[in-house]
Amino acid sequence: MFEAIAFYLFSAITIAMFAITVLSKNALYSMSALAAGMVMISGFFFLLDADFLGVVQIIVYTGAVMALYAFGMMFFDTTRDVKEEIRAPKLVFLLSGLSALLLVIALVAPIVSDHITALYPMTEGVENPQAVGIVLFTKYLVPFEVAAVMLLVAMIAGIVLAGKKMDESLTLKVEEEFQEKGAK
Amino acid sequence: MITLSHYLILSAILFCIGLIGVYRRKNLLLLLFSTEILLNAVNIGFAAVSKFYGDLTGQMFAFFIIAIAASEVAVGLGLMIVWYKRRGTLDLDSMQSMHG
Amino acid sequence: METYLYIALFAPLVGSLFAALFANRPKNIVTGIATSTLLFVAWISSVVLLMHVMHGEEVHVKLMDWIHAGGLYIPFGFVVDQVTATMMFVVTTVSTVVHIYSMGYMDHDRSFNRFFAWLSAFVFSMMVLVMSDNFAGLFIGWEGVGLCSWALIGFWYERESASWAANEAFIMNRIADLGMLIGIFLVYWNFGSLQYDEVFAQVADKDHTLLIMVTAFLFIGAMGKSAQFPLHTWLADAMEGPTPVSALIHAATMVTAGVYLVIRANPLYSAVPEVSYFVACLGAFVALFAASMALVNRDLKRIIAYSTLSQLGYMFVAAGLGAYWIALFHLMTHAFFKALLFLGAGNVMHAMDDELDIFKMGGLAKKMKWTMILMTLASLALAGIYPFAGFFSKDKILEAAFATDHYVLWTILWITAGLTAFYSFRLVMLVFFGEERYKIFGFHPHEAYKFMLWAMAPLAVLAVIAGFFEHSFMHMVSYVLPIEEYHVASGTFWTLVVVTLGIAASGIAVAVFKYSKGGFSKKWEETFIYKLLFNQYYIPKIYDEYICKPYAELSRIFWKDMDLKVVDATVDFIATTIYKSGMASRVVQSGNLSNMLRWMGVGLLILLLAAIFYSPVR
Amino acid sequence: MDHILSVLVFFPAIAGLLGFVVSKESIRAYGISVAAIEFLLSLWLWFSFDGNYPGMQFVEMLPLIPAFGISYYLGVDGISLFIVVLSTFITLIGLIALSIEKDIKNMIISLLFLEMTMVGVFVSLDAILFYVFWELSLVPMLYIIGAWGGELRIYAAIKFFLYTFAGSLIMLVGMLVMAYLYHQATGVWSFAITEWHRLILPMNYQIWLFIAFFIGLAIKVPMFPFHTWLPYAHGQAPTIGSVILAAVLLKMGTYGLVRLPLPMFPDASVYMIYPVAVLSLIMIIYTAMVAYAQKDMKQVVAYSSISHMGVIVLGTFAMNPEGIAGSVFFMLSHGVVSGALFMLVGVIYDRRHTKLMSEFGGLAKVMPHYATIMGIMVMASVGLPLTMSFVGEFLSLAGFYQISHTMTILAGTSIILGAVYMLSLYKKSFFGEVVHEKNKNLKDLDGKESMALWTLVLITVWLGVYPKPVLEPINTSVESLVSFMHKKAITKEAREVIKPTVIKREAE
Amino acid sequence: MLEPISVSMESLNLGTLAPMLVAIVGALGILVIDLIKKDLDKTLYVMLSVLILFVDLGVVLGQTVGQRGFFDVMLIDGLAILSQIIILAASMLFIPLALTSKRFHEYSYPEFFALFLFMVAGFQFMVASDNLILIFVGLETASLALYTLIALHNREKSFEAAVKYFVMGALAAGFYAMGAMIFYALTGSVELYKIAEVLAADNFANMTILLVGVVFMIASLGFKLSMVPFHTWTPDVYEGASAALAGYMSVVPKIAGFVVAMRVFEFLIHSDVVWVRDILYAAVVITMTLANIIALVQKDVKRMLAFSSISHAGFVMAAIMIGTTQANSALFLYWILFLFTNLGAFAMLWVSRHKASIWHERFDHPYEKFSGMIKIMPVGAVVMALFMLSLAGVPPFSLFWGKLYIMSAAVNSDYIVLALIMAINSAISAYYYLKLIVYMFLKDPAENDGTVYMKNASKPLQTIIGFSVVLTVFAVLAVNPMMEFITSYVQASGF
Repeated sequence: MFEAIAFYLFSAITIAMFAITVLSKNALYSMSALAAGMVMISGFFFLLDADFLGVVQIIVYTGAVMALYAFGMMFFDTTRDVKEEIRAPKLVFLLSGLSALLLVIALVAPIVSDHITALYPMTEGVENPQAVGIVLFTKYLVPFEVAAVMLLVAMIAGIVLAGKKMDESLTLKVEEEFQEKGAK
Repeated sequence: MITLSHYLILSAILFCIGLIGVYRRKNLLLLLFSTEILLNAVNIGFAAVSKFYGDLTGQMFAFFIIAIAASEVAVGLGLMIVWYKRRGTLDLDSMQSMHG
Repeated sequence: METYLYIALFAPLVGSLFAALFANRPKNIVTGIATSTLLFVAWISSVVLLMHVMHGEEVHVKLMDWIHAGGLYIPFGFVVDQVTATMMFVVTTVSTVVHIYSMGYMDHDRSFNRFFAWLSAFVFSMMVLVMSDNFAGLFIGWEGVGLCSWALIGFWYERESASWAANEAFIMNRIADLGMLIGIFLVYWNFGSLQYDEVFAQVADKDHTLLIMVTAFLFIGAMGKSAQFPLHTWLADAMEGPTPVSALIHAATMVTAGVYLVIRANPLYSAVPEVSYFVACLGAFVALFAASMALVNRDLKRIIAYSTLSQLGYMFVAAGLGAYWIALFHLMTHAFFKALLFLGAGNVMHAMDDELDIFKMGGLAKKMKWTMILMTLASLALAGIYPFAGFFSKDKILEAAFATDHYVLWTILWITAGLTAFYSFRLVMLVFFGEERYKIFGFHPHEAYKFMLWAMAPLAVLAVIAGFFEHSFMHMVSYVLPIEEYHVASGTFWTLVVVTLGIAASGIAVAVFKYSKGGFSKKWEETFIYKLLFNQYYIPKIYDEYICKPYAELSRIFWKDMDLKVVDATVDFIATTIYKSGMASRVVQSGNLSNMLRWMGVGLLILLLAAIFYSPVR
Repeated sequence: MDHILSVLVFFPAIAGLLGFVVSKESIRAYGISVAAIEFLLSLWLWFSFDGNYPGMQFVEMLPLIPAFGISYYLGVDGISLFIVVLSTFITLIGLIALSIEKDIKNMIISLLFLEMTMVGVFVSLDAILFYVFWELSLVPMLYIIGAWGGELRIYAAIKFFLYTFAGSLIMLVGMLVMAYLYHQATGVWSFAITEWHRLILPMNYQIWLFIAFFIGLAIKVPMFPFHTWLPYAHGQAPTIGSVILAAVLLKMGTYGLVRLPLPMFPDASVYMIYPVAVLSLIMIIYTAMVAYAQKDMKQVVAYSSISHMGVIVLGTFAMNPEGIAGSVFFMLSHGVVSGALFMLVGVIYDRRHTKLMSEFGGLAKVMPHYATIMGIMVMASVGLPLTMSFVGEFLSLAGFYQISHTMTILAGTSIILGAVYMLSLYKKSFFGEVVHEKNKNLKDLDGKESMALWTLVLITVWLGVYPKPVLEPINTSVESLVSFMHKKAITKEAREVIKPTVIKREAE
Repeated sequence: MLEPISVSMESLNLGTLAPMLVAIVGALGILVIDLIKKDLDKTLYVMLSVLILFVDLGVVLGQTVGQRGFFDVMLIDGLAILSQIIILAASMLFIPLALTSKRFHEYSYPEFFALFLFMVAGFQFMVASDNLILIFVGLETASLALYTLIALHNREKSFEAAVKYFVMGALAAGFYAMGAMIFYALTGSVELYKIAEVLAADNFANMTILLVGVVFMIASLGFKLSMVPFHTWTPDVYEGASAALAGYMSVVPKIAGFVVAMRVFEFLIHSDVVWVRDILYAAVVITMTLANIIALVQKDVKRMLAFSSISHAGFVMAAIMIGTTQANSALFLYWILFLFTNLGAFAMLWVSRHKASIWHERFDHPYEKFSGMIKIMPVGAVVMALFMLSLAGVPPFSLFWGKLYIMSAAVNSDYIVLALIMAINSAISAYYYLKLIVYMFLKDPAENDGTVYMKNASKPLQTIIGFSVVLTVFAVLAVNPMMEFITSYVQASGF
């Protein structure tokens, strides 16, 4: 019962928040709603016994990502209303509405299967973070490391792209000395 | 009783809200918000399946998706910054020099 | 004998090639002399061969292989039998005369050398035509004479009319040649060979329908060369060529090739009386038809040309009735007197600066006595007056028609005989006698070179005496041709002779009488009949209106409206459609990120729709 | 010499590569020498060829992609031998008569590459190798048309390339299907044409494959209604381009017909005789009429080419030795004659820079020598006996007469219609008075032109009078081909229609 | 409570990870070198990268087929090895294109080379696993690096390209995640072999949901493989990126995508899920055709090549749809041949790159630029023409053999209509390749200075071009050994 109430409540809030995020003209509302939605999602994670995920969600999303976005918003000066010329809005809703409808139609049917076996079962009595840790550092060690590389890549990318060196483009420079120096 | 389908449908609906944003938004930053929604929607699904099958893999996947989302934000912001420095706007309509 | 055969065959070729070497050079009398000499050599060889085969010998040689593919085997084989020898004799005789004559006639022509090259080439082709021992060889000569005829009709190519006439002749002949070609194919596929002897040997075993087709198609070929209706128009137009050419090609030799073909293929034709009868009927029709046109024509050479046509009709009647030897005989005599007639006409033209309208002449007898005599002789022979050559041969044809109970044919031919006599002497009268109209037009006629006249002499002699060789001739050709004895009661026979001679004489009489008095009144020219005849039954006009022009128009339509606007345009349309659809598809590539994302959405939606609603049987 | 075919194929290509080094001034001499050597090589091939052996000779086989059955497989028989000789010969003659000054080096190098592809097509016995050369021949030709052509040259060049390319791709699919079927039947991959010949297929396969091959080949021939690229290509190409296009490239199509679909699909070929014959007839009559309507001399010759190719196709589908041997021979004669005609038109174009008949008239007076050769070639084109064309045309038509009488009669109109347009061409440009002032002082043929042209005339007449040395090897191979087809045919109709020689020639 | 987990080193099979480790360590090394000493020349980094990739390649070649490692996350089968070889070879050939005579912004960053190596590692992970998670992470690593590399070219168009690519990539990532989630929901697994097992055991009971999952997979992989209508980024990104990188993009990410697509779709096709085959059939045809017809109307050679690469990708996708061993082998053969031809073509563009837009205000390589090239620079024109002919599929140049094999594979599986469509598309595509040849050979030059086409050339670049010319022309000799090699690997991995 509790689960149902929580589910519907969270669902309603999440949907509303995300709807605000995508529909609001005000960037600030948008971002706040997004952050709120993210928090709600972590609520789902707790509801689904994925405590670790819930924590990560809050820390990474609501903490790091949202901070980045906030910083971005200040940088881009989009705190005011954003002017967007939305062409053919009906098409947008048609596309996504229809997609949603079709997805719902498909997913309403329950999944029937007798052959699903949990590869990494949740063991009774083991805390979720502990279980996650075990799986993550055994089975998913490689992806985990690759994810680290990915984050490194993202970091380098962010630094390089946002760096000062990008302000002056060597690609566009057509100075004489360039060509002389570059000539064979 | 909340079944797996409930969660999956919720996930689908949230995903489609994200899609609305992706299709609709003209501001690059807000567009990135929408892509976050997409990934988050999927995460709910993973967590739910994980719970109903009693399998941790889904949570793993969700975890990695969060990592991916974070990385994307970093790169995306970097790109936005260079773009903004050059053009002073994040409007997609200002970005049509290549077409045809 | 083979040597003689090869000499007769190749001497003209050698002469032709020799002359051709100088073709583009200024006049060189040597070419004339050389070709004439070589032809004389060929003539001697022909005479020798004629003597040789006179008593039933035959010379058959194979020079080399020509075509061999699959079951088709064609050698260059030559046969000299009695028919061939006769033809060779006629051809070499007339051509030698014409060559010598031409040296004078073409004296002032820029392209003197070229003329002799072609003339000799023609003789060579004609020799191939008559000497070949198979249908394919015949066809070589057949086309060869066509080519030479084309070149010689269009000899004075600066003249539009000449080159037009040349093309007309060639194309008309080609139409007929197609028939001939088909005939040859039929022969090959059904007889398995193209050799005369092999083919004729099998005639008896073959299906009648097949034989009808073979003979019919072959006869189509003959109709073209011999200018039978409806392919006759070219012959009159061919008079654009130099007169010696008309004498040689369009009177004496080439046009008789059709007759030769029928004679040569007599085993085939005798086996199918239907076709033969048709041949005879057509011949009779053409005889009358052509003679009627000759009645009113004002053109010196055309009149003679129509008369040739008419005489060819006679020959076909004979051939069609199975009297092949008579046809051949008439072919021979006709060659002599008609060539003579043409050469005489050549003299007149020379004298009149190439004027051809006989109404602008008159009284030329005074200035050109010898020519007048020669032409009158020839006309008498043509008219069939005893004892000239024409009498014997023509009379034989009439007799054959009568004897085989073809009275209608006989009547037609009989009437034609009268007409022939009339127009011949109309011509003689208008040219040589009566008022000297040429003075009005400021001509200064003069007699031709002496040697030209001497050159004509042999023909004159032959035109007079050839008829007396009738029996020896018949005897000779009886080795190869069926000789039918016509049993006509002696009385009837003499009656026929008298009747025929009578109508000829009365034709002459009318002509002489009328034209010595200034001719018919102008009123005649207003009548429908006159106009019809004068315009050659409007046939050239019909051809022009209903064949040439539609053909040209259709060609233009095919090109402009079909090829360019339909076929090619379709191809281009496909190309431009693809290109344009490329242009149209560029909307996908608007460059706007929002749109690009939406396209992805569209893709997703379509796939989802497919996933849910399209479910093929697994 | 075991590898004479390889030498023949690659000699010009290597010479072409080396030609980049030769200086511009001497390149013409270089080109002519190379072509002459190549021609002599091909003559050597001819003389060492055994005319009485019907099968493939000088065979070379080298696996190229053994896993997929593709090999470097060369060989000649009587059918291909003379087309090879024709290719080398026409290239030589074309080079001798070449009058282009602009970018002469590129021209000669492209011609040498073109020669490689032409020889390559005719000696390939592997379908893929055949296809390689077939497609490759488009490239130098594209360049020749496009770089030295007339005003619409680029349009014409692209049209030529794309049209043929599209068609041959369909043929490629056919080849792949064929290879697959061969694989199914034998378990081995092979693209060897000789191997494919041995494969007996059910009727429906045969028909579809026949169509696939036929489309590719028909565009090259070019069959109506795929012919429209040709007038453009000819109209725009420089003289040498037209000469080679007409003389050799078109033959690839008809040669392909003899080599590929006929022995591979005898039943389908028989089944398709009538459709093909109808197309050929349209080609013969319709294009002859279109030719008559042309105002441009070269277009007349171009359309006449199409018309004659119709007869060749018809002869090919006669399904008897007479017709096929005739059509192979006609390919050669058409090569020589139409090549000469294009060269002749080129001569006048070089002098006046126009090809419109209305611009001429009375040329016989100013250029008698030229007019003479033109006359001979016109007559050869018309198919006068004792010229090469007659032998081919006669045999083709004679052969097809066995299939259909009516159609042969219709096809025979080509001798009439051919005369109509050719003579009217001759009359319009050569007869009459010299009207145009510019024409009064035209120079007659110069040395190299008359040398090239007289050679062609001599060949035309020589092979018209004595075709035996060429016709006999062709006949030997064709007879064996036809009896092979007869043996292979599965349907009764096909067995009836395909007629191997039964009437044996008399003993010599 | 939990049992202690003991894992033996052997069971981890660390060797499976070695190639990627080489690349990652190499990349880190480059970063370290940069930290130690600034302002080192790009030549050092280029050569270092080549060497690292060489070592990487050596390690890949040393692997044996059919291993799994790291709790079965890594999968080294034939496909993995083959595709890694292609990826590494292509990377080794493309990275020296940085050695231009002119200076371009991106090469002034040591990070460029580090990112490049990370990207390679990402692609390697993508192909060497059948775990959807690792595939995803690898894919993102590579993609994020690639976006950055594009942007580093540092001009407005490259930013625009990077942003477009990035945003669409983010959407595609969402699709991928959704697809993976549905697979997981259906089978409780994210490992493809396991998914296949479960689905087969269930006898495909939940077909509709499965198809929805497949839809998302098609959409995300379709984005990577630039299938219509997920292809819209391709031309813009190619145009915005430097020619060298564009060429690289046309080859490497695609082969990685193909391998993933093969792994994802092949078992479905083999289990006779007709839907997948039909949809792929349609997608292949539309992709080939649409890209071709749009390419017809392009004014810029690079953009044309972008569309052409879409079309080629469509062509090759057909192999996945056909799904036989021959088809899959043909795919790799095609892509190797395509690699060399495209390398040459893009290198030619790269060599002739000007900084100033002297030809066209927007395009670097409009067709007009090349008009009359044969007269100014005959060798260059001939070389470029060879590449164009090869792309058009004119025999005997390299791509013809690829086309031959794929079409043959289609024919052999009774897809004759498909083969015909391919043939017709090849014919259409010939037009736009020909257009360049027409400009180069048949038009008069606009510029008389021959060096204009070689402004950016340097010895290494010329060497690379020469190398690809040789391979393009004499491909026929290499086809058989290559085919045998490929087939053995493909067969060994059961595809």
